[in-house]
Amino acid sequence: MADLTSVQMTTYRDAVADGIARELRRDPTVVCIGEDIGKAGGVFKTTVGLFEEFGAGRVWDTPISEQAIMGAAMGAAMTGMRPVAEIMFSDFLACCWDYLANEIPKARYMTGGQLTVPLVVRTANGGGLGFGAQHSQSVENWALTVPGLKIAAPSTPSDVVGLMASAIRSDDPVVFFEHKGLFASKGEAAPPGHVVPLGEARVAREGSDVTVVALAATVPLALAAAAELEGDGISLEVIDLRCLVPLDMATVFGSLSKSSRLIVVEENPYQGGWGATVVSIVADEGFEMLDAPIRRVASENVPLPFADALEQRVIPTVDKLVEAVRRLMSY
Amino acid sequence: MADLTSVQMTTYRDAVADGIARELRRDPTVVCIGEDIGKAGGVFKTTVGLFEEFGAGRVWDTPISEQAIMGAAMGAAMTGMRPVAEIMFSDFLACCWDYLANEIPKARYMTGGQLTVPLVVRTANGGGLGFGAQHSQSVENWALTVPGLKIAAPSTPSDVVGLMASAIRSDDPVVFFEHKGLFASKGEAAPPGHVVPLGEARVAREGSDVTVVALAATVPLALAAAAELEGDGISLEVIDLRCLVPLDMATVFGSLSKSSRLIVVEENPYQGGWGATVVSIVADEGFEMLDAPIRRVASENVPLPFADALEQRVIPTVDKLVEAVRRLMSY
Amino acid sequence: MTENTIERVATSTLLDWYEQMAVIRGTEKAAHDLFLRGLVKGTTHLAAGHEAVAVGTSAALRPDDYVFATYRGHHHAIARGATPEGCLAELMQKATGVCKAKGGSMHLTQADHGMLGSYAIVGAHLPMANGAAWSAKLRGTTQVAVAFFGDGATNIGAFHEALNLAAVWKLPVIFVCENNRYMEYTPIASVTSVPNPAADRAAANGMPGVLVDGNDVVAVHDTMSVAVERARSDNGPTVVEALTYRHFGHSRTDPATYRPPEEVEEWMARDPLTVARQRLLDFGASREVVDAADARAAEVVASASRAAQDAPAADPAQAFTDVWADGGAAWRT
Amino acid sequence: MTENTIERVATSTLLDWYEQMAVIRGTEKAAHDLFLRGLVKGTTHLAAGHEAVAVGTSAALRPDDYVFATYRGHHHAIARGATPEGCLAELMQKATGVCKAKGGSMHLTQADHGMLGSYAIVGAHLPMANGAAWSAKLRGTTQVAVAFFGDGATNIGAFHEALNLAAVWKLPVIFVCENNRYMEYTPIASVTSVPNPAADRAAANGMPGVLVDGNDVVAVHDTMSVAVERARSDNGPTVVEALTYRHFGHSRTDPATYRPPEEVEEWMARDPLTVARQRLLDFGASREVVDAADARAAEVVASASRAAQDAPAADPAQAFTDVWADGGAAWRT
Ligand SMILES: Cc1ncc(C[n+]2csc(CCOP(=O)(O)OP(=O)(O)O)c2C)c(N)n1
Ligand SMILES: Cc1ncc(C[n+]2csc(CCOP(=O)(O)OP(=O)(O)O)c2C)c(N)n1
Ligand SMILES: [Mg+2]
Ligand SMILES: [Mg+2]
Repeated sequence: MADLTSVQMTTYRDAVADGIARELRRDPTVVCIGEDIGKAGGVFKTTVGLFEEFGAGRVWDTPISEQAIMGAAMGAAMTGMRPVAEIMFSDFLACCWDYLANEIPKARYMTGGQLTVPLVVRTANGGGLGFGAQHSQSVENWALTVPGLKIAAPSTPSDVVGLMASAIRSDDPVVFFEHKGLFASKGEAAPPGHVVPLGEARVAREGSDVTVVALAATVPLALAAAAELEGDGISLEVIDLRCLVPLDMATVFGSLSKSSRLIVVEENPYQGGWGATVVSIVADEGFEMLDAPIRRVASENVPLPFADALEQRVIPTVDKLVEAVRRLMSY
Repeated sequence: MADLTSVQMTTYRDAVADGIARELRRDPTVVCIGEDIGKAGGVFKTTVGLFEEFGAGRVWDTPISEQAIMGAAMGAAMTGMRPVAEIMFSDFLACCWDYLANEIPKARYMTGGQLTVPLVVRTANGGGLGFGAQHSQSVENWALTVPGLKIAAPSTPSDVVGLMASAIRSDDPVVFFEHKGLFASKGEAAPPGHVVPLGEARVAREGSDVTVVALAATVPLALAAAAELEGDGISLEVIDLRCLVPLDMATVFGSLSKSSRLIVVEENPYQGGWGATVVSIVADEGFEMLDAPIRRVASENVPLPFADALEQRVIPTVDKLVEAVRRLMSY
Repeated sequence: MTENTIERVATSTLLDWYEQMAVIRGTEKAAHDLFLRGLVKGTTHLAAGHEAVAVGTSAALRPDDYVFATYRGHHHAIARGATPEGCLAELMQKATGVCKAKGGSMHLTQADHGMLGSYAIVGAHLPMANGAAWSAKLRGTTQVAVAFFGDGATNIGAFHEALNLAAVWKLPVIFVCENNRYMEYTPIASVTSVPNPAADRAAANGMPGVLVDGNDVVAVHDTMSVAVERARSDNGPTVVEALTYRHFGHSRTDPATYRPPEEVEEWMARDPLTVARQRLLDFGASREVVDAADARAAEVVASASRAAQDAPAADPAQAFTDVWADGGAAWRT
Repeated sequence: MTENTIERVATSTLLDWYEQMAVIRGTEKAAHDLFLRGLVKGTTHLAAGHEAVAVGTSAALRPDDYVFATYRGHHHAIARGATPEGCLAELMQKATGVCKAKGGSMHLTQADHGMLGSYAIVGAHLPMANGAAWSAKLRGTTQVAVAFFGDGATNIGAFHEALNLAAVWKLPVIFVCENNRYMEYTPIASVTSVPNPAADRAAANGMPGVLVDGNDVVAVHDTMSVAVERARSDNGPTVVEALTYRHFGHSRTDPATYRPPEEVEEWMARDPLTVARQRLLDFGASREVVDAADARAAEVVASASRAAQDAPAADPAQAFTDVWADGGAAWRT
């Protein structure tokens, strides 16, 4: 067991500001842009302290103009800066989707490599908080439909810092999904200089019976299910993908070679969710490894309802995953 | 063989205008809106004749304001009209994505059923014509990520008419993908009163060895592959899904029960493509039907390049599908 | 104009507006209290302070006109006929909520009164209001549509697209900006290129832009009446910018410490209820008559709050209804 | 101002501009011819008729300034230093194309000359130009950024968002509208709420809006010089609306029959090359000197066209390069 006295704990929320601050200190070309991110410290308090430490020249408050934000970030990125743009709720990516779908990911390719767009789009993603249909979606699958974007979605405070470092230092555009439901969660603080490379999954818990592939808020969910199922003698291996692009299938296949059973647990709706892409790779390349059907525990194919009791019916829960594992084990 | 003298042929392009015109005639609440759709007859000539027959009161030219177009359609749809809105290239859905992702599909649900939004969004989709990265995408998978949208993507002129009728008469919002690569293609004209229900796949060719699931431009592609493979004694069953939502998995499973082998051929990029959702359903519910891995022939995970020779490397082709079938048959 | 107005509005009419504003204020306070007691979930954006815009506008509209509001829309829902009980029930996740507890505070809707929804993506509903106005024109009714929005919404693209199309098509629509000087926590002046974010942009789209005291229900009514008349007689759209102030923070988690105390004080002194009450007294209404209106409003709110609290919780099975017009949620065979 | 100008511009300078315009015109004609011969694929949007905007603006810029163009951007690419050969090769899908034949006509780019791309989604690049200007400000250079766009782009939301942010942040950016009176086939006047789609919207975002004769290279140069100076000296953005006309249809498939013949005639008479040629003669330049410039331009274009035709076809393997900054396209392990 770790020596708890020496381990510093922090929240996922504070880790966001910490991760950005470390890069602002390292590299003068890093600059932040977004709505209410300055003096106000961000609507989710994920940029607290940045304005005070780095000033108005590095932390820029904007009007409610998501297209202007993304365009400014893109233009600055191609001319020597490393902008970190905040889109407050990930649902609002829809208001500047052209930049994520058509401009940022294609600029390098369609100019034959002339342009480089090293920027990060940070956004608060996900449900479970009763914010309703337009403020609760998990939209990492939107980004997955677009070749040319890297996609990070950390589940722990130290991964927030480590992946933020990689994202900001990356010469490729990265969409960085911070899960609203995790902001208050705690974990070990990242040590100085902590960097987590993009595209390396993490085995969050070792196990042998079923491989559970998870991301962001479904990682703690899967760990809770694993703890519950331990009592039944069912051993889950929980993989935290951490990134969707690059996608670390090697780690998934490594696990599957032990377990032969796969469940993907994701907050995206089943239709068009990222889990489907993972499943389709396994159903092709991993077909012979499988002892059982592949299952997905995803959100239901309906908008996110406001009332908690309804929302719990729609998004993945520990109970739903436990039930899915039990059914799969009895296959 | 059909009596060719009595069969009237038409183009996919003309079928679009025909399909809309039939509904404009039937129902005075149907109204068209879009850029250059009036006197000019549309950039793809898919609204030719409508302005002349129905006048400026039914066919409305707009500024280049995709958000204003979608908002106007939505507001009109909730107040008694049945708007048919054109977004010229499907790539431009990114410029009004908020309406497709957050507004139109959720209005009914989040008001507890108070609002109804009976509108159609028509758009020219797909590649293969050398239009480059921002005018060639297949983005039906974007729509698939959003619960609350119905999705049609016809492959023949008569399906264009039949699905258009259903889409316009539907009380639910429908995104209607017209494939640019098919506009010049010919097929039987739709008989009077022709209606194809949303959510019913069509067996475009019967076969027994491999089930090929296709959509829009990949349907003729699959049929061409089937013709080529016939010589090798390989029999493909080609399913034209026609819609992604509602998704007719019954027809897919029906075919799979004969073939036990599945290939999905789609123009979406592999990452986040609609084929992944189909595969994930089969890898779960159809696991025991499978004799071989499930394969996807999809677009490569890169932006669409301009040069034909490069574009052919990126999008699905007959050769790629033939090769995939051969590999699967030798599994 | 204010002079004229004072003579034109009957005391009984103003008393009625006052009472409506008091009901809205009471409902907002109830929502706040219920939130503090843990009974209101999710987020809320209270409109206390904005009542005159809602009531003054509604008074200038016909029952069959359309309005579209934002996530800060309780006042518009109630002014257009949603009951305080239905609204509070929605906030408390009750089956009797106006949206069956599927929408929540940000999406209050009362479609059968022409209140066609509250939208939580800034700016998105302005083009929708165009659509409703276009539809009215197509159907040959003389209905008008109103879009309410904040000062912050004037910097988003949809605002510009909406104004241009409305002007080109001469739509019977009125764009009503509730300028409360702040987006969430950022002063609008710090991120906007013109002093009056809405009114100063009207000319760029060939329509009149009018400033109005948004805390004076009579001024709002009169200004809106002109704009409504213009729209209804097919003379096109108008931008109305109503200067107002919110009494609470942006949302339930915001103590609004970024606002200078003098500014808050100044605006609190111009509370729309205070302004209307004073005017009633000036008109010669007795204190008792006004107090009685307050009492009636308080009773309406109290009984609404009780009824909402007593109502049954939302049925989880409702998660799977209302996706499609057939009532269901089926997406595949 | 025109009077002054005529005295200020040296004949040799104007001759140089004339020759640049002639090269652009020749390249556009070559593109058209090569298309008719089936050698240019995909779509093209020729800028013949718009040359004065490109050349006049470039003449007012420093080599390290930034420009962003639309799908109708051949003229800007060439004016900023892309070679006719590189452009024609791109259109002909050759390996030597400026974008390795991965972009095509709509995406010509010459980043090493500050020509940071041609964008085919209307309006999207205006906010990007802000970004380049913001970056220049952050890095403390005195570079400016220019966004060129059509009249049609002024009705899209990104236009409004870009202008507002540019004004608020006082960015060194200039928004140059090439108003050629039409979107694709629809007259801009029929879908726009103000007569001058760009200039009339400048005031709504607190910046000057200037109209200029876009077929007069000298007028463009002078107007742009003022705007550039304003931007470079940290006095903020300007909207410049250049009135011009396209000689071909919207794109290669458009015969442009929707334009009244008198209108076409009138504008053809005001061809920017004709205007510049006349001015050169007025300045006292000899016909021979001007003809020699034409001949040089023709030779540049002819040899560019030959070289582009002779160049090797694009390598299909290039489909899998340049997605990521490492040069590759790997998305998974
Ligand atoms: C497109 C979009 N961007 C950002 C937000 C987050 N947001 C919600 S309310 C708000 C401030 C809006 O200010 P204003 O328009 O002045 O309205 P007010 O809240 O003051 O009534 C912001 C930024 C949003 N909902 N939608
Ligand atoms: C967002 C968007 N909507 C529509 C189009 C299709 N489109 C391409 S060019 C064009 C007309 C643009 O007109 P204008 O801005 O005046 O430029 P011009 O072509 O006249 O130079 C349109 C509608 C597009 N590319 N992007
Ligand atoms: Mg405000
Ligand atoms: Mg134009």
